[in-house]
Amino acid sequence: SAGGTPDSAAEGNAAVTVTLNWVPYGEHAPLYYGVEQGFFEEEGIDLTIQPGNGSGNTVQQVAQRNTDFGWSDTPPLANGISSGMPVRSVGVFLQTGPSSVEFFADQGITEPADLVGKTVGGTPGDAMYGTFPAWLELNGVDPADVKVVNVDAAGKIAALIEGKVDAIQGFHHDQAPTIENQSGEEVDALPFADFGMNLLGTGLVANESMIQEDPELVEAMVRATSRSFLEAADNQDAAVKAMAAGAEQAPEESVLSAQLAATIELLNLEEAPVPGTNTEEQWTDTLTFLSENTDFDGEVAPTEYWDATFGEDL
Amino acid sequence: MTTTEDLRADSSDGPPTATARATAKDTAVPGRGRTSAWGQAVRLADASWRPLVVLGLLFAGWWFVAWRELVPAYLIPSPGAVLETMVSERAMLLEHTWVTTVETVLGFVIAAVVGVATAVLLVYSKTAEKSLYPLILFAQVIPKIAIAPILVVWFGFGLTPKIILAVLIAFFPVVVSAVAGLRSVDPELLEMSATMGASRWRTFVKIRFPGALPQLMSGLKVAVTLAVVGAVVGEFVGADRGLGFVLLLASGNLDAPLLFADLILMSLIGVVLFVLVELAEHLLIPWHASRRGSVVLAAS
Amino acid sequence: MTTTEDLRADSSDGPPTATARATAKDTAVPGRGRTSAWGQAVRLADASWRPLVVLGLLFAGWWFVAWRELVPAYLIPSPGAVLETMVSERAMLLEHTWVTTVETVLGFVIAAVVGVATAVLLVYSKTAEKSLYPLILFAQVIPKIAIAPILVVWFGFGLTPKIILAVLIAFFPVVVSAVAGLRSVDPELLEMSATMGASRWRTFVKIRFPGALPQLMSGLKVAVTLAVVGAVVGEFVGADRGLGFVLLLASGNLDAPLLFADLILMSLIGVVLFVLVELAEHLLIPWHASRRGSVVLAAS
Amino acid sequence: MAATVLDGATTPSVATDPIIEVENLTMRFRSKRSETVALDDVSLTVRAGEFVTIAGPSGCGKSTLLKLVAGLTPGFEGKVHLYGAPVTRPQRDIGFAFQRSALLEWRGVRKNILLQAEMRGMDRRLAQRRADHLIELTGLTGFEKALPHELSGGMQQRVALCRALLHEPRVLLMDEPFGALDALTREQMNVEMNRIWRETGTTVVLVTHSVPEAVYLGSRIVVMSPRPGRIVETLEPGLPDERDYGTTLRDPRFTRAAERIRGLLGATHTPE
Amino acid sequence: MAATVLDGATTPSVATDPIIEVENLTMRFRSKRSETVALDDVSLTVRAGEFVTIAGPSGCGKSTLLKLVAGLTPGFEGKVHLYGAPVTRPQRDIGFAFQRSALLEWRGVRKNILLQAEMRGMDRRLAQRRADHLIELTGLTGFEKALPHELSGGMQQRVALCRALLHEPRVLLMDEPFGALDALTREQMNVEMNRIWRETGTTVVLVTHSVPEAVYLGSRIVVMSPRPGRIVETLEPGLPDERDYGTTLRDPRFTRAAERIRGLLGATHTPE
Ligand SMILES: Nc1ncnc2c1ncn2[C@@H]1O[C@H](COP(=O)(O)OP(=O)(O)OP(=O)(O)O)[C@@H](O)[C@H]1O
Ligand SMILES: Nc1ncnc2c1ncn2[C@@H]1O[C@H](COP(=O)(O)OP(=O)(O)OP(=O)(O)O)[C@@H](O)[C@H]1O
Ligand SMILES: [Mg+2]
Ligand SMILES: [Mg+2]
Repeated sequence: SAGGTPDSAAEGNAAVTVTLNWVPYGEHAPLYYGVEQGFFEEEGIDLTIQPGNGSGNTVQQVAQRNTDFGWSDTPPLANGISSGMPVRSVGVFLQTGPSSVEFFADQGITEPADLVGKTVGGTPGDAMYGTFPAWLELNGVDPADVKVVNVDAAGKIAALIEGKVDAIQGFHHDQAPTIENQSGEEVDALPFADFGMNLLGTGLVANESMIQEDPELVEAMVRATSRSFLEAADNQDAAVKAMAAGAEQAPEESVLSAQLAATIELLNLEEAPVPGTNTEEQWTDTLTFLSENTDFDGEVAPTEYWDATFGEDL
Repeated sequence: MTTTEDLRADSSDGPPTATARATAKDTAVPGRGRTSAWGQAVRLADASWRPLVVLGLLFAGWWFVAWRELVPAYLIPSPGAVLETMVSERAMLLEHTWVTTVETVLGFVIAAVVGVATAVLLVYSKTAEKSLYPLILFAQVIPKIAIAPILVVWFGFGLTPKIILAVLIAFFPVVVSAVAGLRSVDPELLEMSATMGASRWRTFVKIRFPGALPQLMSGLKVAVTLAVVGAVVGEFVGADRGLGFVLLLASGNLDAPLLFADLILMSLIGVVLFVLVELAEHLLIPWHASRRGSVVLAAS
Repeated sequence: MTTTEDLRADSSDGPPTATARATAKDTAVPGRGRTSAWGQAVRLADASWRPLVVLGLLFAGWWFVAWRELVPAYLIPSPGAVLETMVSERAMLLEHTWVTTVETVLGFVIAAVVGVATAVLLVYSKTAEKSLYPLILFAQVIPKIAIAPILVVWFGFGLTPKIILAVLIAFFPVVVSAVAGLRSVDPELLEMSATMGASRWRTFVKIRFPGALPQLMSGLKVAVTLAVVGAVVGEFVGADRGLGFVLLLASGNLDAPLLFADLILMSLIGVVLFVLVELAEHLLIPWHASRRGSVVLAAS
Repeated sequence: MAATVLDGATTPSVATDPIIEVENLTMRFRSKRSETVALDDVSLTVRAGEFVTIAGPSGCGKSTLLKLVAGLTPGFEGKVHLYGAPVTRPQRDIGFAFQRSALLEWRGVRKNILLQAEMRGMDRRLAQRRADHLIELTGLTGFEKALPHELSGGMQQRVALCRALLHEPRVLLMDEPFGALDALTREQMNVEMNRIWRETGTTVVLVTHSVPEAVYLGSRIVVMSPRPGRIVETLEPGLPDERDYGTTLRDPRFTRAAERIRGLLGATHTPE
Repeated sequence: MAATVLDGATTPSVATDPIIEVENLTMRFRSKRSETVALDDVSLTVRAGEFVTIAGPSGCGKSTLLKLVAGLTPGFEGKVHLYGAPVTRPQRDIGFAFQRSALLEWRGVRKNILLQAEMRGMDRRLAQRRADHLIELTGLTGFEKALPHELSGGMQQRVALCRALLHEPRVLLMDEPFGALDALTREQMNVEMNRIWRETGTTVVLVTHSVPEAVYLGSRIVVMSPRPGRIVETLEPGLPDERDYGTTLRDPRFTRAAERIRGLLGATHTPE
């Protein structure tokens, strides 16, 4: 049990697990901070944070009710729902998608056109892999001019540092600090969102039956999470400390704080002022883009994917 | 009268049919001993109806589960959907299947050759045994999924890392079974060979190796199924072709029909290669005691 | 005069030392036949120095590579760093090692029991063989990494899916080797047993099973190393404990020292369990031909 | 092929129940390569308490005949009955000594012998006492725990012999049980077999290559032809059941029978 | 222990080169359980062209002695020389017929025999011709392709015999090569062995349980005591090298030697 502080097991509190999209990295610091600060406890939630193995996997776990909540990226969630999984987003927190192309600064890449003739590492099956060609086209680059090689998630960073690839697809707020820390060299990224394609990012996912049976709990969860993000944004050092203490084998604190700082940027509180609140337009855009440019074959109907009720009162 | 099977299975109190069968045989049955094409077809049908029934049942169960929606379709898609995917994507799937098959076969062959060679070294040299065995064991116990990324970084995205993985994963069963086989040769046969002044090489080729074949074949059968896994894991980690790559795509997109189609093809490669090794076994060691029952003894 | 080893290795033209050794033996060496504690220690040292030297060399090579930075440290960290991690994180690592060990052992034991039982079924019943074999084969050839997520989805994050995976992965070598072993029993021994009116059960317990042990042990040795892999793969996919989980953490964070420490511990589990199975082999089948060389024959 | 009673002085075999009935038995071994006729139209009845010895050229089907009676070889033509019932499966109410010893290599001498008891669920104490007695009788004392590969050829054969005798079977089928023994041990074993036969009334069928052994032991001697094995002649020398070794070998009935058998086997010269 | 020349009429063994020299040979088998002294201070010299037969009780160490001479068993005390050189490893300039046939179960009769040629790299044509000749000689015609498990016990032994003879070795070590054969075949093989010995001048050491065989074949007969195996006596009956079977067996020298050996072995009664 990676996150629960022992004394939070107060009687009467609901034991709740949230399964992350990946092993803990800076993006998750607010959750640990919230646990440490007792934000969840105040909502009657005894939260356990569990590492995950990819967003798709996490969505499936939620669908099977092996876990109460999932922390998942939006495109895999959309795929899961369109293939029949009884899950909903109850609020996306990273409203700017973190998908990007990362590379060492000395590559001198500043725009998508610079990728022509380069080799880019990607992981088949993840969100970026499917949208990358469309994103290139959107920026006037013929996808055939960029060579994509396939590397699994764990091997991607090594492949980049080793020079096996010129750039990799990835979440820049997560990987860039890690790579910089490892290689000592500066890493730059072209976020897809900065070049014409913003897809919703990670957020909370719940099973439909959970939403029906215990909406109060879901609401409490969204509320506590939202508060945790807001508070963490203002107390980043404390949040990093909380995570370093609460998560087993978290990255180094320097990496964590870089990741957290980047995460806060992605909350995009201009469009929807509170973390966990989204607009229908954001959802429509994301779904439309997915359905036009990827294998996603679900309907473009935000309510099928997203339950807006929990973010409303934040 | 009582059949060989009965004895092989130690039936001390066999079924009452044994007598009936015996009587039937006593009243000379005409047409016995036919080795005609028809007879062969009958035998083949007799040998294969049970597996086919089992497969049929499996399929029916799957179909039923999907039909009654006992399990959500995103976990287990309907056979129809899978079949549809297989048909509509056949060109793509065939190409990837071919890639994985090539990797698997190459990996298996290398593992078999290197594995047997290593086993020979271990058996013939105490020094080699004591120094190499720990290394081999070490190479075996390291989870291959863990070192796959390192291999990709070192050997790039081509065929090499997949074959290396297939070899690494298939190697150990070959070594263990070959060592066991080479060791369990009747010492008297070795003595006999020694009095013939046979060189080590000749003793190996004519006595130890054929004697080790039954055990070696067990190891090869395990190895060939593992080689498939090795190739797929290699494709998992870094590839743009092969069934492992398709698997990643399918599972990333939560495309259950494609995923199942892919799994079925992987399994098919394994099954086909396994059956080929079994065929080789039948050709190479028809003499082995474990086979005698089916070859010898028949009264007219 | 010439040693048994020489014969076992078919030395038709052995090294010149053979004669020298023989002469040395002829001039009655005093103090032979000591089975003292000291003698045992000497023997143990003699048996283990080579593997230790090999390990030492490996370690030295690793250290050299890290020291000269031939390979970047995030790929291969220095032994010092790994050791440091092992020491500083020992409590955590120990706990996870324990978890994986329990999963592995449980999985292996179940695989061994179920595997042998299945093999018995296959050998004793033609029907079972023909209908079950395809199923077993099918279960084997499906890559476990591919079905691991499904298992986790079905059985949750607990111990169950890991053990199931360990069983699935370790099962096949047990079945194959047990079937081969049970089949290769000398038919004459079965005839002998039949004239004793032995029940199937007794024939199995007293003749077939002991006769199959040498081959079965080969299978178990392979199985035990695979069981580790099964458990780790299970942890990979859904767990918050165990070395597989730590591996995910470490590789996600590019924490190479932790990753290596983790790999070393996984390997250690495999090696230790393998050695335990080998010990069991020595205890169970000291009579086997493959062991004779080391037990018998010594002149004073 | 009717029994040639060489000497009418004693009526050796009383008309007791037939234990083994073999009628028009033919056995063919078929392989892809060839067909071997091991037995060709063999008929033989063994009555309770008889001691039948079988002599015949190597490869004539003696072992095959014994195995057929024991129900170990399927696929014959003709009739094989044991205790009045057709033989359709391995028979358990017998003791069988195989030509090759068929010992379990992982069991010591005593435990190999006791296998018989374990398989039959015999009383352990009794079996152990009998085993120890047989071990002494066959001169294996001191090797109770030796594994088969630590024994000489003759010692292995003696272990197999003890095993076949352990449960005092009503019918004993023995395939050259003394072939690997030296003259003295063989003689002792012969005397012992004769005693056991007389005292227990066991029905015995014994295959042997030694003509004196065949005559000394057998109340009836069956001589077989080369492959395809047929019964050439059945002799009843008419020797008394209790046979002192020295006296019997000088008995003219013995000498005559032995000579006749040698003649039938084609060994033209007197001592074997 | 000096050779007892029973009949001075012919001087059978000319003082040729010693081929096998065994001096003060002791062999102990040790296991965790016990120690078996298989051979105790045995000395024996076999000269070129001699035919030495060894008789002795089962388990006295005959097979062990043969294996020691062939260099197959390490760890003895004393001196064992072959062709004047100490035996420290398996010897190749010999032919060895094992007590158990030691056939390769995956090879047919002919290929089992030809193994000898393959292992030695003999001329293939020649070897095949010799193999076919031996197959005919031993009555295995028609079974050239039969696998060992399709053969009778005696047939297996004959295959092993052919294999040992194939390369016409200078020294033949034979461990009960005729034990599983019937009287007639054994007699034929004996005659054949005598002919081969005379014509090729091979040096032969042959272990047998048959006293007539020991005397008929041997130019010298070694009698051993029960375990621990010692040489009790060495006999030279002084029979002519060329021995007609019928005549020889009636020769008084033969009878005397056989009687003496039976006495030594403890078998008190006349025919085996
Ligand atoms: N399993 C088998 N398959 C094929 N042929 C066989 C088989 N068993 C025996 N035979 C053949 O049957 C014949 C008789 O064999 P069997 O063992 O009965 O002879 P035998 O009289 O016991 O000879 P021996 O005295 O040499 O032991 C032989 O020609 C042999 O080749
Ligand atoms: N490998 C071995 N380990 C232990 N003891 C052995 C071994 N080989 C032989 N012996 C013992 O040595 C003694 C002599 O055995 P050997 O085989 O030489 O007898 P033998 O004279 O050939 O007897 P037989 O006529 O019965 O074949 C026996 O007591 C036997 O138990
Ligand atoms: Mg026989
Ligand atoms: Mg012997």
